[in-house]
Amino acid sequence: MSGQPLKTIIEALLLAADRALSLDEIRAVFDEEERPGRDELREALAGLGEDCGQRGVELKQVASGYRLQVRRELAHWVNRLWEEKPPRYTRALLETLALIAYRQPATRGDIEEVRGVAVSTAIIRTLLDREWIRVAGHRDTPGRPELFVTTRQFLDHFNLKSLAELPPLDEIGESGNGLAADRPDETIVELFAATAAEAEKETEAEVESPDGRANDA
Amino acid sequence: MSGQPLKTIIEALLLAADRALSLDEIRAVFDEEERPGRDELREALAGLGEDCGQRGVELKQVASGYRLQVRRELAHWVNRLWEEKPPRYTRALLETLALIAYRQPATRGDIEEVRGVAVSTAIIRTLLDREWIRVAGHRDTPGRPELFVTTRQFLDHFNLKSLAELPPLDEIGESGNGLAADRPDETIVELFAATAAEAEKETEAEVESPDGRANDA
Amino acid sequence: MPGTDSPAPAASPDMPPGQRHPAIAYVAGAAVEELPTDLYIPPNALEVYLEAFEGPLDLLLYLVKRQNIDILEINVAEITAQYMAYIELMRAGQFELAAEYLVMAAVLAEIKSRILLPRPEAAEDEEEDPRAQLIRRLLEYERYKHAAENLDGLPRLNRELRQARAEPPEFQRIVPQPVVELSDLLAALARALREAELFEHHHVQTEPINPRDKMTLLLRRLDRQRFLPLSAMFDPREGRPGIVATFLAVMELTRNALVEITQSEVFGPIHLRLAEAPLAQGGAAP
Repeated sequence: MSGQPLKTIIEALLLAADRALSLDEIRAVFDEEERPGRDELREALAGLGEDCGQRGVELKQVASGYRLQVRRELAHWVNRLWEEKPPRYTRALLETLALIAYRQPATRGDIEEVRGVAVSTAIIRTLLDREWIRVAGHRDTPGRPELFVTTRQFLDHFNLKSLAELPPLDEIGESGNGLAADRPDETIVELFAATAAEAEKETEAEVESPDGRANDA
Repeated sequence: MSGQPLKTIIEALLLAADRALSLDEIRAVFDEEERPGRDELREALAGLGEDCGQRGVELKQVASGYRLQVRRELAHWVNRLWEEKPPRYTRALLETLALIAYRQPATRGDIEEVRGVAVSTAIIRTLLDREWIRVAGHRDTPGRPELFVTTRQFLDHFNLKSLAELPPLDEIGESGNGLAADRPDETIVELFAATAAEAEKETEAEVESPDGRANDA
Repeated sequence: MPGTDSPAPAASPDMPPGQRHPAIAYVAGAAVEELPTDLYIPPNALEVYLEAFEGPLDLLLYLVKRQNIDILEINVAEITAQYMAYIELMRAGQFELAAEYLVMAAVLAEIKSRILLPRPEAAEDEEEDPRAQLIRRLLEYERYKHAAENLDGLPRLNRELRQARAEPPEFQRIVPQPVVELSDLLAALARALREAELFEHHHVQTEPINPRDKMTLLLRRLDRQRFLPLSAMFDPREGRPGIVATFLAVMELTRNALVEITQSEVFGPIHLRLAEAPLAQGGAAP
């Protein structure tokens, strides 16, 4: 039954076990007449540890015994195995975002007027969290509603240099519909780009943008 | 983020994943700019397989991809880690499974015709529960009986890459009376492998798989 | 009889050597001097014994093998006799199990009778040897019996093989942000605008719509149809004020537990129906 190097058997045991194994647990798998002594076993374990040098795993002694574990340096790739699928945004969120992009600055009321339904707070929250929109000010009407504009992160995500690169409205949808075919009003856009740039500089100080790019469109 | 040999990363992935990984699943963990090509990956896998030579594990390609597994020569010691014996399957179950594997797609009637006894519902249930077989459709005969085929999980479990690796069927009769010894009809097998792959993708689409990646070997 | 001209097989190893009795039978030309001892099974052990067989073909195969004769040379008469002895014993015990065996016994008996009947020479060629079909089935069964054994012999996960695994590094949950394409955004906008347009185009001045009237109307419709999609309640000709009024009416009816709102799945259509036991509240009667 033997003929296998002790080191090889130990490696197999540790890789099959899915938990740390103590010296005694390892010894218990051997038939009595071939059971290695504890010192012999420790020696073989040391040898196995050395063999691991260039490999993806390392031998580690923990409280309950020995185990082979994936090197920490490889966590970057390994964790990707369990990366979750990106969630999908709802149709309502995309419509809200699109309306803000084309009609900015826009209040919730402006969006509701087009969509015919209330804009949920969750949608606005998500868009703010994603840093695709921000509050640029308040409209001077009763209730002083918040005015939303899109951000540079929004442009980056959609690979746009500026809002002027958004396709004109009349090219959207099969029904070249009655609404004025317009790009977002350029003057307003510029106005807001200016204040946006300022605001974003502030934001950057607080929240490091994920890719760290700080260039302006 | 790089600087780790590809082979080492792959080893870490296969050991952490606790299941077979397809080429595409392995590629998906790399950032786009450092993602290896399929050939490069295959080469690294071959290298990893060679490295295993003297070790307790071997690299094996099965139906759903590559996995590192403890060599069977070491089962004597490794199995001692578990109290309970590996499950044994009854002859009735194995004969039923063999008939489905070699004759697929097969109905209960097909199996009963060869075995001369009714196929117990419990056996079909067990095979479906283990995901070794699945219903691929219905035969267009009265009663529209279910057509059973084997799955990728079946191949994985039996250490096979494809149905073509099944042991060949006996020559019929020692006196070799005409019927050629054959593997399952390759065209049919391929046809079903294709639909199986599709069906499995569908399943993945419906039941969100935990890692969310559709895998192809 | 066809097939008898093949070479005689070796004598059964089960036969005790040295004992020479007058032959009690000839099997494929070889003298059988003693009944194979392994054929007698005590009746109370039979049930267990038969369960060791995977069916009538398996038993038949066993009997044929026990006689140690070529499967292609089955002496149907002999085998039938042995087979029937098993069935006889079994009948006492498990009838359900016996059914498939009885069918096989009937097949054997039929073959036997056809062999016994003299046949005209001419018919010989046309008619298949009555044993041929049985032999084919036995051979076919034997093939898959071996295939099952081969399958069982393959190294298997969690028997000879174990998935190798190592402790993964500390896990950090990564949830990527949704990716949105510009086209998704434009499609959404187009949709929103198209729907808005539907409202705008019918900007006809209408009588102010009263939610109270709407409530009565809704109840009447629901009373007639029991179950209606919410979308069916809206009348686009009434424009936004109408939709708002309808919506308010639905909310009011729900609040008063006169109407139930159901949605079978997320984003699925919303349906309305009359509440199971409408409370007698004023103004709600259709």
